[in-house]
Parts: sequence; structure tokens; C-alpha cells
Amino acid sequence: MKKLINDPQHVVNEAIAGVAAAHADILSVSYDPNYIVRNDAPVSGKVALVSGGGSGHEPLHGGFVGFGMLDAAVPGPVFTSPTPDPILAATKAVDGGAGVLHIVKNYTGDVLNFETAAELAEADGISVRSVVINDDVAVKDSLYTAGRRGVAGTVLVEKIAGAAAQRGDDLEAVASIAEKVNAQMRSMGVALSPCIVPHAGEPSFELADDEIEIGIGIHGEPGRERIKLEPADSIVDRVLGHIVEDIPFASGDRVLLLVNGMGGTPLVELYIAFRRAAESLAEQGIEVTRTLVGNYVTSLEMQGFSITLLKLDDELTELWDAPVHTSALRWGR
Amino acid sequence: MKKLINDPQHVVNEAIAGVAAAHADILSVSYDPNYIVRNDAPVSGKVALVSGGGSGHEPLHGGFVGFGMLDAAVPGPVFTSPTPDPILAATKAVDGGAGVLHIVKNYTGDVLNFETAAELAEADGISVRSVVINDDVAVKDSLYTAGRRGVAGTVLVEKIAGAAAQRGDDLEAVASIAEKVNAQMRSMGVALSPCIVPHAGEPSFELADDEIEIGIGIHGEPGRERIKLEPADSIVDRVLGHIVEDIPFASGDRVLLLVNGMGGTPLVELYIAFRRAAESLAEQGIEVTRTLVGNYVTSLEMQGFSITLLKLDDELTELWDAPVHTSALRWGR
Amino acid sequence: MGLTSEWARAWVIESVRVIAENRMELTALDRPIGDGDHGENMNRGFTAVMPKLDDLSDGTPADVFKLVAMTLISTVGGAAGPLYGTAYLKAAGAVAGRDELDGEAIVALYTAARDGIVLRGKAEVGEKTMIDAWTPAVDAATEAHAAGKTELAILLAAAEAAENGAVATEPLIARKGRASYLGERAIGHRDPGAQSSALLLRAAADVADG
Amino acid sequence: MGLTSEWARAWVIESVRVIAENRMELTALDRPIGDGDHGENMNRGFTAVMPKLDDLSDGTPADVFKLVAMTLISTVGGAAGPLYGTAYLKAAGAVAGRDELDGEAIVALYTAARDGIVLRGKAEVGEKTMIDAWTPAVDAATEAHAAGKTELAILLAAAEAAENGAVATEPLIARKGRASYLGERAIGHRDPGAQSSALLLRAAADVADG
Ligand SMILES: Nc1ncnc2c1ncn2[C@@H]1O[C@H](COP(=O)(O)OP(=O)(O)O)[C@@H](O)[C@H]1O
Ligand SMILES: Nc1ncnc2c1ncn2[C@@H]1O[C@H](COP(=O)(O)OP(=O)(O)O)[C@@H](O)[C@H]1O
Ligand SMILES: [Mg+2]
Ligand SMILES: [Mg+2]
Ligand SMILES: [Mg+2]
Ligand SMILES: [Mg+2]
Repeated sequence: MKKLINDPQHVVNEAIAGVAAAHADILSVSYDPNYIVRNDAPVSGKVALVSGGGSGHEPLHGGFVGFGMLDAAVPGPVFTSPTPDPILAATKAVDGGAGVLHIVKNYTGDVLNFETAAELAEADGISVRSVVINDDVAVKDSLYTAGRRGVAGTVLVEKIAGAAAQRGDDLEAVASIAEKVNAQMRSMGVALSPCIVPHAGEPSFELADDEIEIGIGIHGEPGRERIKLEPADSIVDRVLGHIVEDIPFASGDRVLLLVNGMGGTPLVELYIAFRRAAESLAEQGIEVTRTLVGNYVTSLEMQGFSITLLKLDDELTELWDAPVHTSALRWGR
Repeated sequence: MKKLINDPQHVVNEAIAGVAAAHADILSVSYDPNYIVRNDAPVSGKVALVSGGGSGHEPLHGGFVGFGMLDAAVPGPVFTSPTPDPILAATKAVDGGAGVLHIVKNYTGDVLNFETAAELAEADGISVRSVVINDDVAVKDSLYTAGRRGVAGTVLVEKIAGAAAQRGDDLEAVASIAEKVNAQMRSMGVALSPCIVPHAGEPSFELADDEIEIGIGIHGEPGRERIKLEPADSIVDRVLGHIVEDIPFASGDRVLLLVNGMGGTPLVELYIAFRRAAESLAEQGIEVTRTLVGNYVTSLEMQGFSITLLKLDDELTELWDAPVHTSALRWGR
Repeated sequence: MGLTSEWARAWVIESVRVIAENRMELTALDRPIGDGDHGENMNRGFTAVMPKLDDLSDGTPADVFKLVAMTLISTVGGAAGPLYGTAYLKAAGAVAGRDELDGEAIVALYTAARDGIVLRGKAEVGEKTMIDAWTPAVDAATEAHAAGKTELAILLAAAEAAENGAVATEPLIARKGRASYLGERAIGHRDPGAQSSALLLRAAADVADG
Repeated sequence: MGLTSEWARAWVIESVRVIAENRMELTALDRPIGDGDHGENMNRGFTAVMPKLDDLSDGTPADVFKLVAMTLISTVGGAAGPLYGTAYLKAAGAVAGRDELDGEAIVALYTAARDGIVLRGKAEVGEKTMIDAWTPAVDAATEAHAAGKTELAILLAAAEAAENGAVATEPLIARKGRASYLGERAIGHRDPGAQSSALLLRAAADVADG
């Protein structure tokens, strides 16, 4: 394991100190409890958005703090949900009187810790709504599982709900936009190589030289199947097939296509995958009207990628296009 | 070698097809000869900027095509300079009558191929000026070498010269801004792991499990020294030391600090390095007034990073801050 | 003669020790069917309890459990933090105001802890979670108490049942937590949370024994 | 009796073959002191020459060399593309209009090729580049011609000198191209461009021989 770190125990604190130093124009960082907050928070009268979860998925969530997106991000230890204290502190720091939306990826730990924080915030008189993101079609959603996981689609929810809050929607409206985005999107990931959690010092799983994992989770959780390495186009076709069959995307639909890197895959390869995904959707009559390619929801140095498809309508498109000014997503200002 | 590709021979063509599909709002792509061009090219009366070089450094250069930056990018095969034909074709495609600036990284192949293209363009009546980027302090600049290599600072030249062209500076002025940026910046890189060129199929160099290469080039060229893995802070101190001693940065100077990822290093680690670099510069009385962190000039999936320091004045700061709209760098619109 | 706050403290101190001692093993159990951090998480939490316990000069058993609850909630994170936190919080509530815990109180303590975990995590027996250690422990304690056993015997019965329960998670398919994503591939692996629960319940008996 | 355009064609065809045959070796030479693509680059270029040569129904030797020049320039890239491209272009210029090349013409051809490389790349002998193959070859050809040798003997003398020159790059420190970044670490490695030059010059003699 070769990592550009000092002490594994200090990874998160040192990284957020770097975030603070690099993006002082956008955000500031609180330590103990740790959270990252928009410089102008609390924005009076605006619904505030708070997200968070284990670290190691950067730029998620801290890279999306700023105008038109998150008001605060709460980074837990690497791959471990934060405790309620920093979530509560961040919630209090950003509440501008119009309530706070918690955007939570569907993992038992994240759900429970955010739930406790929300209860404590409500007890302090802050209105909190929560939306649980579960876009990963690799995992069967059934009564017999903890449900689908929240993965790369989270960035789409944060952007679009953030734009709704920024234009002045109330808490109910922002929450229902977030729910709608979550309902209309599906994702699936693939790993070519594993990642290594700093304090663990060994890979989260093993893959042979000619194997890949289809349906990988963003913490290296196993996926649907392990197969032999294939050409990029076949891998994309597989993944896209699972996505399109899960939510009945139909010919004539307009979609946002996100090809997300897991952290260790070069951009040149992501574009090769994007090319095939766009081509295949065109063949199916599905129109790609908005796009995003790059490392947005990562898994440390894992090599691999995920595809997310979000069905768009005029409102979602308008909210996607609305100005955003964060360190990792920026346009319109 | 596990890569998300189809045929190694098709990597560049398929990747630029992906770029075309993902960023149709900004650019379009020509094939055979291959180049990427701003949608509104040629912009009449504006000096045009053309850059290029081997592929495998994405988002350089195609990710910087658009308003306020490059007019065209010419991608060669992976790690191999393009031939004069596509450079000439791109130069012709973007010339708006005010001449064309070629931004060339200092490698013999790049310099010679751009030189030939420039001669051919001049013969066709297009004014061409060239600036050769050589910011890498890892290589001694002397009569006895091919000179310093062009590395991550290239993105700063492309942004700042692009802004000068966008505000209407003439060819001489744009060229001299580019020369000035090149003269006032220094870079140095570190590799934790090698990269693999698709058609080669084996690593460009070998590093033991506890070794890193200080002063690595962006094609995996060897650097100054190979040392045992150290904590991130010591590595940053070494690299920054070489940079600061090469160009006499002095207390009171204002600088832009770029911490650039080589492709396979997670963002969380880049921020740890950024933190230390910012801290160390503050200790030396050097004020970091602009920042950039992320994967901008990469080396396929290589793990590692580079630091670039550019001395700023009011004009360079203003040009840095000017609006830019490309797929990899965007603000102000 | 019931168990005092001395016992409660000793239990916590022993818990800190056994969690530290078994940290790598718990993380190793979490690797194939989870995300490889359960030992790290638990150890972070119990390590943080120690200095706070030193500060708590005296108090009832409920005070000790409440302190553990608040510390775990604010330091463990993940799934285990809120689950164990709620367990200790509800346990504290069940014995509030008492200086000594008799057999009945011990049954109430364990029952409340288990119910707290169910309240938060909604798991049923057989879903391959810590509940598969706790519910057999509660049942065994209830039975031992009904049979008129001593406090020590009740704790020992619960500890043994929890250990058996943890082992019994091995053939199960998981339906809660991360392991549920694996379907049949979870079979053959012991649940890390059930294992840490068994360690904690054994510690309770060990310090009463001494 | 001088060398005709048949010889020029045969030389090019043999060049395509030896470059393809030695592609991996050239790339392997380029790995330790360059970027590991010289064989790939040269092979891409010469492979592209073949169909164009078929299209060139007849013409002088100069026409053949000019075709090679233009093809290499537009397909090889890297440092080798412009350097070899200029070499063939200047060589074509030196024998323009001639149908047959005598000893003097061959010396002029090689001299112009070498000078073209120097013009583009500014390398001197001893800087560990392809010039270290070409300059000895030019000198040997000049000497053989002065001694009244046949065309074939001139080509053979040049080929041998080029091969020795390529070997002689091994102990050198590089001062041009990528290898110059390595300082003393370039010592002990043969320059890939000098090696490909020796292969091409040997091909010239081989086809005249036959
Ligand atoms: N819904 C639930 N109810 C009861 N226990 C659960 C539930 N979900 C998870 N667990 C327990 O939590 C343990 C995992 O804890 P830990 O590894 O610390 O958290 P995380 O899964 O967030 O990494 C599992 O082994 C299981 O015993
Ligand atoms: N300035 C120069 N003059 C003469 N030959 C040179 C010069 N620079 C490089 N070369 C030759 O080019 C060869 C490398 O070619 P190649 O690997 O195809 O290009 P690149 O270095 O761009 O990858 C070197 O081995 C050397 O012989
Ligand atoms: Mg965890
Ligand atoms: Mg090359
Ligand atoms: Mg876990
Ligand atoms: Mg080379």
C-alpha cells in the first residue's frame, strides 16, 4: 500500500484542512465536530441542504458545498458514517429558518446516524426532512435486504435539490424534488481493481488479473457477479442493460447520462465508456440531453466506473442548468 | 494490465468520440486528421490558441478547448506527439485572421512537429507564434540537455494566454503573456506507481513497494532520484524546496498554487498534499492568492502528484479570474 | 446481594479491554460480508469511554450505562454506533434510580438493550445481526431468573447463549445491514456485530465472577 | 552502372520489413532511456509507406524518397518523424532529376540525409542520437568513394560504420532527446534512433547486394 498520507488516523482532518486552504472563497471548515460549510451560511429564509457520509468518496460531499448546491457536508472517517454530533452541529450552522434537508445515502449506518441527528435537531426546533438515496440497481431492492445502496446519483440529487432551494422552494418542495430525482435515476458500477482503506492497509477485496466485479459498491462491497475482463463496450452494454431494464426508460425519453470514475481510472478511459453509452442509448431512442463525465463519487484509488441515468423533464433540466458554484461543480457564475 | 478500453489502437479515436458526445455544447471533433475545436471557431479577429501533444494526459488539452482558453487541441497517439498534418489542419480551422499561437510542451518530438506545422501554416499566409513550455525543475536546464520538460504548468499558460486572446490582445501580446507565465512558473512531480501505455502493455518503469520517484515526467520518464516512501508532508517539502530554490520566490510574493494529480491518486490525498504546501509557503511568507487542486495534467493511471507555483501580479491574476468555459475548467459563465 | 455500580464500571473496563484485544478479529469478520471496519469502529468508541468513566466519580449503574451510550453514539459512527448507543441508553432507562441490580433488574437491563437495538434497526432473529446474539441472551437470562438462579448464573447463561447465537449466524443469509447485499454469498461467515455482542455479554459475566 | 529507382524501391520495401521485424527491439531500447515507443512509431510510418509506394507507378529515386519523406512526416510523430522525414526530403533533393545514382550521388544522398537531421535536431556527434550512426556512415561512404570503390562497396562501408556507430552510443551520456534527462543513467544503453538508422542503412546495402 503506497499512499500520499501522513498518519492514517489523520487522513480526514488533514484533507479537510486542505479543502479549507484551497477553497476559502467558497467554504470554511469546522473541526471537532468536523463539517464543511458554505461561507454565507446560514442563508436566511433559504432551505438548507446537508449531506455527509464516510470519507474516501471525494469530491462527494465537500466538493459540492457552495451556491446552488449543499450548505454543509459532514465527512465521517474513511468509509464510515459520521456520528450524530457533527451532523447536528452542521444542521444548526446552516439553518436559515426555512428548515434543513438531509440527503442520506442508503446505508444502515448513515441512515441511523442522520436519523438521530434529525431527532435532536427537531428537539431544538429545527424542521428537518430527510431523503434517502438508493440508486444502485446492483443490489436487489426487497424486503429481504437493507435496500438499494446510494451511489453516484447522489451528486445529481444534491445539484438539483440545491437549485430548488436556491430559487426559494420551501422544505416540502425541495424534499419532493429530491425524492423525484431519486425515483427517476438508476446507477451501477464496475471495479477493475480494489481500493485500500488507509487504516486497514489491505485491499477491501481481491480481483485476479483478468477479473472485474460488476455491480461494485462505492466502499468495495461485492456486486452482482465477477466476470472475466471484457472490452469496454461489452462492459458498458452489460451495465447499461441492467439500468435500462430496472427503470423502464423508453424510446423518446430525455436523460442525463453520468459516467463517473471510481478514482483510479484515467479520464481517457471514461470517455471511451461514455462514447459507447451514448451510442447505445441513441440506438434505443433515448435522447441524452445533459451529460457529466469525471470523478464525482469515488472510492479512493479504485479503478472502475459507474453509469447513472436520470430521466429528465423541463423542470429537472432547468434546475440542473441553474448556476452552481462549488469546488467540484461550477457553472453560470 | 486491466484497462477500460477496446482495441489499444483505437483508444484515441474512441476517446475523442466520447469527448464529442459529452461536450457537444462546447466543441466538435474532426477525425483524420484528428483535432478538437471550439464550436464557434474561427472567431473573427481573435488570436487563436492551438495546443496538443501525446494523448494520455487528459483533460489536457481537449478539456481546455472553449471560451477563454484553447481554440483547438491536437491529440497525438498515447504519449506520442501528433504529426504536422493535424496541427496544420487545426491551425487553419481556428485562424480568425489575427494569427495563431501554438502552445508546445518542450519535448523534441512536440517541438519539431509543431515547428513543421507552423512553417506550413506560414506558407499558407497564417501568422503563427510558438511558445515552448518548460516548467519542470526536475530536469536541469543546460546546454547539455534537451532542456526542461513541459508539465502541469501548461494548463496555467493555456488559461491565462486564452484570457488575453479572449479580451482582444494581438498575437505579439498573447505570445508575450504566455512567455511570461512560462518564465514565472515552476513544477515538479512525484510518482508512487507507474502507468501503462495501452499498446505497450507493460509498466513504463518499475517501483518497489516502498519506493517513489521524485521528479517524474508526465510520460513516466525517470526523475531526479528514487527514494523510500515517506510521509506526505516530507514529500511535499522536498518537492516544494526544489521549486522554490529554482526560481527565487521571495517572501511577500503572491502565487498561484496548483496541486495536480497524475491520474490514479485520490482527491483526498491531493488535499493532504495541498494542505502541507499551503502551510509551508505561508511559513516562508509567500502568499497563496489563487489555487487549483485536481487532475489536470495526468499520466494515464499513474499514482502521484505534482506541484506548480506561478508568481502572480495584478494582470496575471485578472486574466486567471476571467471567465472560462471548457469541459475541465469553468467559471464566470 | 445484587450487582452494584462497581460491577457496572468493571464491566465497562473489561469491555474496553476485550474490544481492543479482538479489534483485528472483528474487522476481519467484517471484511468478507461488510466493509472491514467493525473492530476499528468499536475500538474507537470504547477507547473514548475510558477517560470519561474516570471523570464520573460516582453514580448509579444507570449513570455508567448512560455515559457509555452517549460516548458510543458520538464516537463510533457506522451502523454499530447508533445501535449499541441505543442499547445502552435503553438499558440505563430500565434500571434508572437503582443502586443495586437483582436478577429481575438484570433481565430488564438486557431486555431493554435488545429492544433498543430492534427499535433502531428493525431486525428480527435470523437476519444475521447482533440481534441473533442478544435475543438468545435475553431468553436465557429470563429462563435462568425464572428458575431462581443467582445474578452470576443469569449473566453466565446469557453470555453462553450469546456466544452460541453468534456462531449460529454463520449459515444464515443476511437481511439487514451491509451483508444483506451479498445474498447467498454471506453464508459461511459469522456476523461481526453478533460476535462483538457476545464478547460484551461474556465480559459482564467475567467481572461478576471475579 | 549506378543504382536505379528499382534499387530505391527495393530499399524502401526492405526497410518496411526490417523495421517491422525489429519493432519490439527498438521499443525495448527506447524504454530505459526514452518513452518506449520508437519501434511503434517507426513501424506506423513504414507500414503507411507500402500502399503509397504501390500507387507510385514509376519515377526517379528522388520521387521514391520524397514519398517516404512525406509519409513519415505525416504518420510517425514524436522526434523520429520529423527527423527521418527531413532526412529523406533532403536526400531526395540531393539526387533530384537523376535516374541512376553513381558513387558520388550516393555520397551526396547520405550527406544530405545526415545534414537534414542536423538541421532539424541540431545534434552533434557524441550526443547519443541517430547522428552517431549517420555521420560515421557518411564518412565511410565518402572515404570508400574517394578510394574508387563500387556503389555496392560504398553502401556496405556505410552500413558497417552505422552499425558500429550505433554500438558506440552505449557508453555515452545523451545531450539531445528524452535520454538527455537521464544524465549518467543513460550510460550503458544503446540509442534506439541510432539503431533504427543502422538497420535502414544495412537494408540499403542488402538490396543492392542482391
Ligand atoms: N438493522 C440492523 N439491526 C441490527 N444490527 C445491525 C443492523 N444493521 C447492521 N447491524 C449490525 O452492525 C454490524 C456492522 O457494524 P459496523 O461494521 O460497525 O457498521 P457498518 O456496517 O456501518 O460498517 C453488523 O455486523 C450487524 O451485526
Ligand atoms: N535532437 C535530435 N537530433 C537527432 N536525433 C534525435 C534528436 N532527438 C531525438 N533523436 C532521436 O530520436 C530517437 C527517439 O525517437 P522516438 O522514440 O520515435 O521519439 P520520441 O522521443 O518523441 O518518443 C532517439 O533515440 C534519437 O536517436
Ligand atoms: Mg463502515
Ligand atoms: Mg514518444
Ligand atoms: Mg462495517
Ligand atoms: Mg520514444
